[in-house]
Amino acid sequence: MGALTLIVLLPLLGFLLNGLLGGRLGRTFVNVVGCGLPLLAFVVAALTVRDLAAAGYPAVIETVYTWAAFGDRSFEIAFLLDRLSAVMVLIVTGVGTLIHLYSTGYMKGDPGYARYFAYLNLFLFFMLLLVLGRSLLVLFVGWEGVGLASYLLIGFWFSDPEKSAAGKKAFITNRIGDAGFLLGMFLLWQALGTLDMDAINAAFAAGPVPGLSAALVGILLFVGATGKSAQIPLHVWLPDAMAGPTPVSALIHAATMVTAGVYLVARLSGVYLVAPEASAVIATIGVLTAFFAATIAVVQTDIKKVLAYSTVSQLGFMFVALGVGAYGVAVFHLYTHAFFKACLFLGAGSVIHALGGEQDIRRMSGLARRIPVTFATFAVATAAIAGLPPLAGFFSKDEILWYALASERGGSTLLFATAALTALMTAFYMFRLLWRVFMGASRMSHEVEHHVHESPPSMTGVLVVLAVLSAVGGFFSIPHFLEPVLPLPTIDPAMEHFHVPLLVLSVALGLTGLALAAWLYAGDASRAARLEARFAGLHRLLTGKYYVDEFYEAAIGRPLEWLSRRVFLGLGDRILLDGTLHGLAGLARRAAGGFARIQTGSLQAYVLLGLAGLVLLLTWSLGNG
Amino acid sequence: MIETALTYFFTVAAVLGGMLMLVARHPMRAALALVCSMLSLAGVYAMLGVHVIAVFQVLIYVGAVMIFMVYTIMLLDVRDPSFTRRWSGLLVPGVLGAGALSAVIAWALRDAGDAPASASTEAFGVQSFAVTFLEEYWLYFELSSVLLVAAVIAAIAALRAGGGRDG
Amino acid sequence: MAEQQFLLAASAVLFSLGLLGVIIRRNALVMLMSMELMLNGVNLSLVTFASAAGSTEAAVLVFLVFVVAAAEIAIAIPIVLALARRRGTLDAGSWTELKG
Amino acid sequence: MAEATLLNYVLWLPVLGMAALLVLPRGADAAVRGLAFVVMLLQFVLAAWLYGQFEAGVAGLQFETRLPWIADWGVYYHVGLDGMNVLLVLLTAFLGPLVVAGAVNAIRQDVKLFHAMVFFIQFAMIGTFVAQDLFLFYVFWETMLIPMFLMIGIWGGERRIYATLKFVLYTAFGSILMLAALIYLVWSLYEERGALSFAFTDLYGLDLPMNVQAWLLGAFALSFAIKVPIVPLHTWLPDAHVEAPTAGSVILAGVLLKMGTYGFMKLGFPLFPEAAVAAAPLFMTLAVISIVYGACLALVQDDIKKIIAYSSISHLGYVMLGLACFDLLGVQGAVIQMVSHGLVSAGLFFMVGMIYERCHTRDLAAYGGLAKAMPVYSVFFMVLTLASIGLPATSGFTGEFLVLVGAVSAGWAQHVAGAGSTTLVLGVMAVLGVVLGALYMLRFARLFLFGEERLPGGHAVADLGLREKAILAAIVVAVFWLGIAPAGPLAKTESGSLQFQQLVLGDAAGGAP
Amino acid sequence: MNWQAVFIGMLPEHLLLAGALLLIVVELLSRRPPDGLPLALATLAAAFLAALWLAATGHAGEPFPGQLTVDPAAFAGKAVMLGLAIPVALLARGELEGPRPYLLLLFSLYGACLTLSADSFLTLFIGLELLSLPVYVLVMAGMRGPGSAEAALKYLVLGGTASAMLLMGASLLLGATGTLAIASFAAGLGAGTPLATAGVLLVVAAFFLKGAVVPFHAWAPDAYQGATVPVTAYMAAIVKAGVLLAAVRLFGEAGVPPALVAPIALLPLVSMAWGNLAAIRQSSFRRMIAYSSIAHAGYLFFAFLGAPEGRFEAVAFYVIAYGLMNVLAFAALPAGADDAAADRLESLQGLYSRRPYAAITLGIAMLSLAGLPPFPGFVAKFLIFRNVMEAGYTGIAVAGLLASYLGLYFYLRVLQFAFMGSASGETIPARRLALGASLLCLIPVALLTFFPGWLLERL
Repeated sequence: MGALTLIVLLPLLGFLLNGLLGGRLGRTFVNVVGCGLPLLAFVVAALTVRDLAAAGYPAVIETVYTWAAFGDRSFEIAFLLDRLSAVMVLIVTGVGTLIHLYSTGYMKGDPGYARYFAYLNLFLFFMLLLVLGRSLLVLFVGWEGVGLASYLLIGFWFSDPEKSAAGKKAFITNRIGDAGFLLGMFLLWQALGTLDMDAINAAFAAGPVPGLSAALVGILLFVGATGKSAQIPLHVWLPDAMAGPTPVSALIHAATMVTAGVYLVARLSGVYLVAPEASAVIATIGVLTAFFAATIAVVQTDIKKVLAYSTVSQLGFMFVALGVGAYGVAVFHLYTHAFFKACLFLGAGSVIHALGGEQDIRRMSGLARRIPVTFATFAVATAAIAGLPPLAGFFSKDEILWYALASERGGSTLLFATAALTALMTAFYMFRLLWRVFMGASRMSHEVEHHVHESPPSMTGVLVVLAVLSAVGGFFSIPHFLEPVLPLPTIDPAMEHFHVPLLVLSVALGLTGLALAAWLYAGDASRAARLEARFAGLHRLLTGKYYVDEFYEAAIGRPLEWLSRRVFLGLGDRILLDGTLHGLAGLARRAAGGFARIQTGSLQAYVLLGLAGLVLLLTWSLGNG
Repeated sequence: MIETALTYFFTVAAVLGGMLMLVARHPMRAALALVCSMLSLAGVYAMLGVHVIAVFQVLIYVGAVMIFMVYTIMLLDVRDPSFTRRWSGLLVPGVLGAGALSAVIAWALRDAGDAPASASTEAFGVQSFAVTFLEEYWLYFELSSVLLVAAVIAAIAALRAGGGRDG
Repeated sequence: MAEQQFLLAASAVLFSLGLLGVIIRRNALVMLMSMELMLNGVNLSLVTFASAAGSTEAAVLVFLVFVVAAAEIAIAIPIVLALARRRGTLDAGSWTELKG
Repeated sequence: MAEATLLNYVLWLPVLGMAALLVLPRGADAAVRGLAFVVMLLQFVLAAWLYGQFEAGVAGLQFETRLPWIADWGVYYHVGLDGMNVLLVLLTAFLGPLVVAGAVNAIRQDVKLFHAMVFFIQFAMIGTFVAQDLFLFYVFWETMLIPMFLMIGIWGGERRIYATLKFVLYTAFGSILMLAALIYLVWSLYEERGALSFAFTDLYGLDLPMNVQAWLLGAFALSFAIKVPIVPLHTWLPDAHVEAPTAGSVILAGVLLKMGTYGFMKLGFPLFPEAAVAAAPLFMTLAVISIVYGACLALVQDDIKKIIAYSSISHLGYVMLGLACFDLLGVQGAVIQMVSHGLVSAGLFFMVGMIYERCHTRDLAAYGGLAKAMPVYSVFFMVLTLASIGLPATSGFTGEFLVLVGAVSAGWAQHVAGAGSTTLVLGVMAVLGVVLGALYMLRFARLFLFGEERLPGGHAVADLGLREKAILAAIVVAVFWLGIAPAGPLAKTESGSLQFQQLVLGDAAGGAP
Repeated sequence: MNWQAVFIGMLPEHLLLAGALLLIVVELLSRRPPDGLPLALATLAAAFLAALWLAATGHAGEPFPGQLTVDPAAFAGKAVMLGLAIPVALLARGELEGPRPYLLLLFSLYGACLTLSADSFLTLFIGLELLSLPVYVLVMAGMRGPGSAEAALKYLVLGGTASAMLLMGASLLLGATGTLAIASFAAGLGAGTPLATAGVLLVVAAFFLKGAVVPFHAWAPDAYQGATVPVTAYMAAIVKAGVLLAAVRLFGEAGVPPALVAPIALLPLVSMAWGNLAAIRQSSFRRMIAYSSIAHAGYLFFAFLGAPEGRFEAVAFYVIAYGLMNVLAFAALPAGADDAAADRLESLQGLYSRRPYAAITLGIAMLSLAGLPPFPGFVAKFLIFRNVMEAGYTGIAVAGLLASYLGLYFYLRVLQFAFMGSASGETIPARRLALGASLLCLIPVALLTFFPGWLLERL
């Protein structure tokens, strides 16, 4: 068994052990298996990547078996390790392991403890399939698998109908995207006869593929990505997905799974490089998502929802980068985002944990002193996401803004301006969060305040690690590292000299956001309240999340229900089909009744009947003959 | 010539007798009408030269069957409603149907051949017929005896069943 | 009209009259007589053809018809009598216990 | 025991079983169950062995037996395995012992008759699959109605009479037209060749004018479509499923419905290739309508059995789609989808039966939060639900994926070649149908397993027992086998799919894409 | 006169007659009415074996040239009827008393055998009369309800009408062809003159009436319902077989000319639909079977549309299968089913739980009558419709198949009562000797199910 297979299978083993035996063998066993195996996977991955580095990062392909074969075409189950998947594997196993560790503290005492770790391991297994798969098929298996794990984990506390509904919504929304993904995949298969992504890239790089438009394939695959990465119009599931345990939100709905779409597009950069239309679509969707999600985040009051919309927004940023051809930059942001968003979510988890489940930021304040470690790490991560130098987010976001402006592959001022505005809002809503939760005087009741306590070391330790990574992660230049596989777009020469001003602007945006938040939410946040009152309509629109859910419900959900219940079931099955049947049966019964009436019992009538038959026979045939 | 005329006469009489039977109210009158009709037919047969059949017609039909019939009628209660109300409810459709039937059969018979009605009276003389019957067609003689035995047994069984247990 | 056709037409009429009698007469005995009339109609046609063709066979068939007619009546009368006794009427139209 | 005749043993073993049942005294229920289980297990073992021995990549029949039956008419007792039926025979034999095991608690009345009927059905179904003579096929095809009629009618629910009559009358209607077409077909063969024969291989080569083909295909297709069932000929299915006992539902969903799609594959399309090609858009349209319609109806059902029943309509729509696109992947996918649906829906019906035995209601609203009360049950249920949705690594995915690949790529190829876009549009719609599949199954799972714990009658229920676990585990293993490593089964069925393709499209299209 | 030919060629008839006469003598000699069953059974068995032997050895002869000739097909047909009569006679035990019913049975069979050897209308006529006359009386024999005599009269009057129609037709054919040999019918079919056609149609109508084809069917439901179980079985199985086999002989090698196809096909077609639909609402088992027989008469007369060569095979196979199924069904009925109350279908409720064997045989009979495979009824139906279709009448065959479909429901309804109803407490008594009768049917049914080809090759 090759190393890649081993990496993938280790979490699966964890899932099986925990799933089958975990409930019976106790917490220690669950911990050892649940955290140990992902850690082992991380170690193996790190060692493999080290070997790879020593060899100068050749693409390693490991074929496991043939899934299905048709003549000379076949679906192989194979893994591919190159620079891109190396980054992803390390993020997934690394952050994954950290979050497993964190969970041992966070989930302590939960009756579904073993089940939780089983699910989490299952998630890792599928995520690794996703990032290591050589063929789109394997990627798709992982893709759907992480969706499943996400579904299970969102609905982890299934007794709450809302939570299980959120899980279902996530799954369904993803499925819609998957339909596009599948279509794209089918077209590729049809035209190329292979789903191996390296082969696909190569084929498109070699020139136009006969009978297949790269733009179409690109857009279809991107539809899949919008589902998984919560882009407009399929973004609605992610905020609801916060129903799951917070570490899950950190791992799946912030750091790893939701970035799968980004990974997909980056992985298939060969297609998008020759499909400028598709790239334009991606950039547009990305920036719109980033912008609108940010506006919603500004008014959210649930700590996790703020982070969720922030995630959506940040993913939008990544797609902007993808849309302008800066694939490496998108992965760079993915990478930094994994750290700081995981840190933020886990920090939020720590806050929630400290407050015994409270998630509404309006009932939080002044927590900085009570839970200092959490506060410190949260602050670092906030600064990182806001793009304050020299934290990780600064580098990645700056590069995105830069390429949005200057890339020759679709960069534009409008794109840049929207992105910049979004960056400003990002800084604002993040600092707003920080302010409301940690700063100011305590507004909590004594009882609650009494319970507030710092989280156990298993949790704070992870927070610290992630905070450090958020702080220094930016110094490892992913775009540069990935350049051999994901070349960066050329820069519009006219924009060359705007690079330095842009750096300044970027920093300024972050600081402005900080200042704005500090000003508005200083003291009892009365300024913010006044502002809300002033723009009540806008505020309602934003807190209502642009009523997209309601729109979907009205435009799709209810019509579908109506169609199914009234038209298909009522009219179709009951009236038209069964009605016809029963009508025919009734007709037969009526005919039978008619025949019975003819059979009067009177001998004379019988003879008359015979006479009639005789006359009929004779006249008919004599008339014919 | 007179034979032809008689043939027509007897034929018309037979048909009239049949009609009379249908309209006669009392069964006894109907039976008499039928006897008339049968005797007329015997006349027709005789005119056609089929003397044997004419004889049988008188002997078997009139002599045996109709006597049996009349005897039965006399046994029965004449106050029975069926004696006073002739027609069933099917008079009109029945007449129409029967009319149509006779018309259609007659139409089919329209070119039944114009051979003279009495070609070879020789074959139907009593003697020659008897000889032929018993030499060539004795099988039917035997079979009719089997039939009659069966009929006798059946009649006895019917009497027994009809007169026996009843619900 | 040739004599033969006339006779045959008469036979058809007699046959039809017999059938008609079965249909329109209530009295069961008259019905039986009508059946006899039907057979007589047949006989007439048989004899007509027989005499035309000189077919002894047909005459034998007429003889058989006589026998069968007698046999039928011998069986029918007890049945009718049984019914008349049981139902108190000879009206065949009222014997409608079996129907439907 | 000569290997070549082994298939006959598989086929006739149930008949021997019936004979053995006659000997057992009345009331010896345990003995009856034991005997039935052993016989069924033996049948499965033999079938599995046959499957193992079945050589992949060999065109034509294996384990063939051909004996004159009605020699005057050229009717032969002709059975054999080929790529089209090998997997279905295995599936049928696989479900046999499970059905017997699943009926231990559910069937308490007329136990002997019940098992005799299981044997009977098993015999008729396997016979339908292995028959290579049209007359023999029809005999098995129709025979199957009898035990099914009794099974639903005797051991079914409240409206069982209505349901079973509807089932039989509906199906028999199609069959009668098929009979007419069959006679006509054989007569045409006689006209052309001067010899009477019902052999599939002889009939395949028949050269019929287009309008005749269309009529005959219509008659065959009606019969098969009712059995599948394809919307709008489906209304018997929900009733039959709802009223049938668990064993009946399992057999119905597990195998019986596949007889329809198998019919299309083995007979309907290959016998009338030109008409089939011409009518393919129609069949694909109906398939897509079935997919969507079935899914939509499953979405609004309140009866747990009806949900699965309507889901069957939807899932078999994929099979039809795969067959009617005539693409190798599509056809192969259709075969796998048949088996997959057989496993998954059988498993789900088993599960519904298990809960029904405990709670005595099928009303979805009466249930909730089963995951807490019956965790093991819920895990199995979830696995089967996901397989039904077509999650990768389950058999459902293999089937759906290949079907959709086939349909869309065939459609795209036509589109690019300028031969119209109907297939493509339908393929795309079918892909969207995948979403609906998730929608109704997850709704089901959410209301059934999740939410507040709520059980009919409020009393506690026991989780699955060992017997029940074993049944479901067997199914789940098979589900994963087909999901994770379908290459083996696909290799065995490839010769059949290629033959199908070649028969329909002619020699030109044979071989790999 | 070739006495040997007469002796051998009419051996079954002779045996029947001898048995009947012996029975009369025994009755006359004994003080109390003797039990006719053993002697009747012996006679039937002897006659059956004789017919079978003659059929198997391929005996053909002309005992009375131009009047009565025999061939292997005729012997096969006789064997069918005589063989079916054995279980029917067994069923009579307990229903009919004394030797007379058996006597009537033997005479009726004598007539049935005659019709199959008929070479002229005289023989055919007397054969049919001899077949029918005893049955008119049998219908009212052993009657337990007031309807029996009514049934007998209805049968008699309509039967007599049929005889008259047959004779009328024969006489017209005589006029058209100058002969009363049955070949005149075949000649008349082809002649195309109005006279011949009218003759042919009158004869056909007579056969339709005897065979109970709509609209000449009306006597059948009443007669079947009014008669006792063995007599109903006799009418359904043997009388129908006799009429149809005689019709096959009558048609001979002649095909139906295209001009006559429509009228000849139409009435059987209507019969199928009518019988099958009217049976739906019946609550009397025997009446339901009567309607079923009306429908089956339709199938059987369809056989005449097919090519002449296949006709005998089709009809013979059909009447064997059909007769076996009817006897099987009647054997499964509970004893006392002659009472109107016990004749109701509801009295079969829960039959399986009380008498599983009877329920299963009844079920097999119903399914086979419905024409469902694998039972012989299917092969029979297949054979007929195949012949029709091969003759080129595709549309008619399809319409016929559809009409046959309509019958499925009421057959299944019987199964529904027998298997799916809950049993009321009382036990259902089995009829005497029913086991023997049903075994006598079941064995051939099983053989025909698994090896229909064996019989088809020999017909």
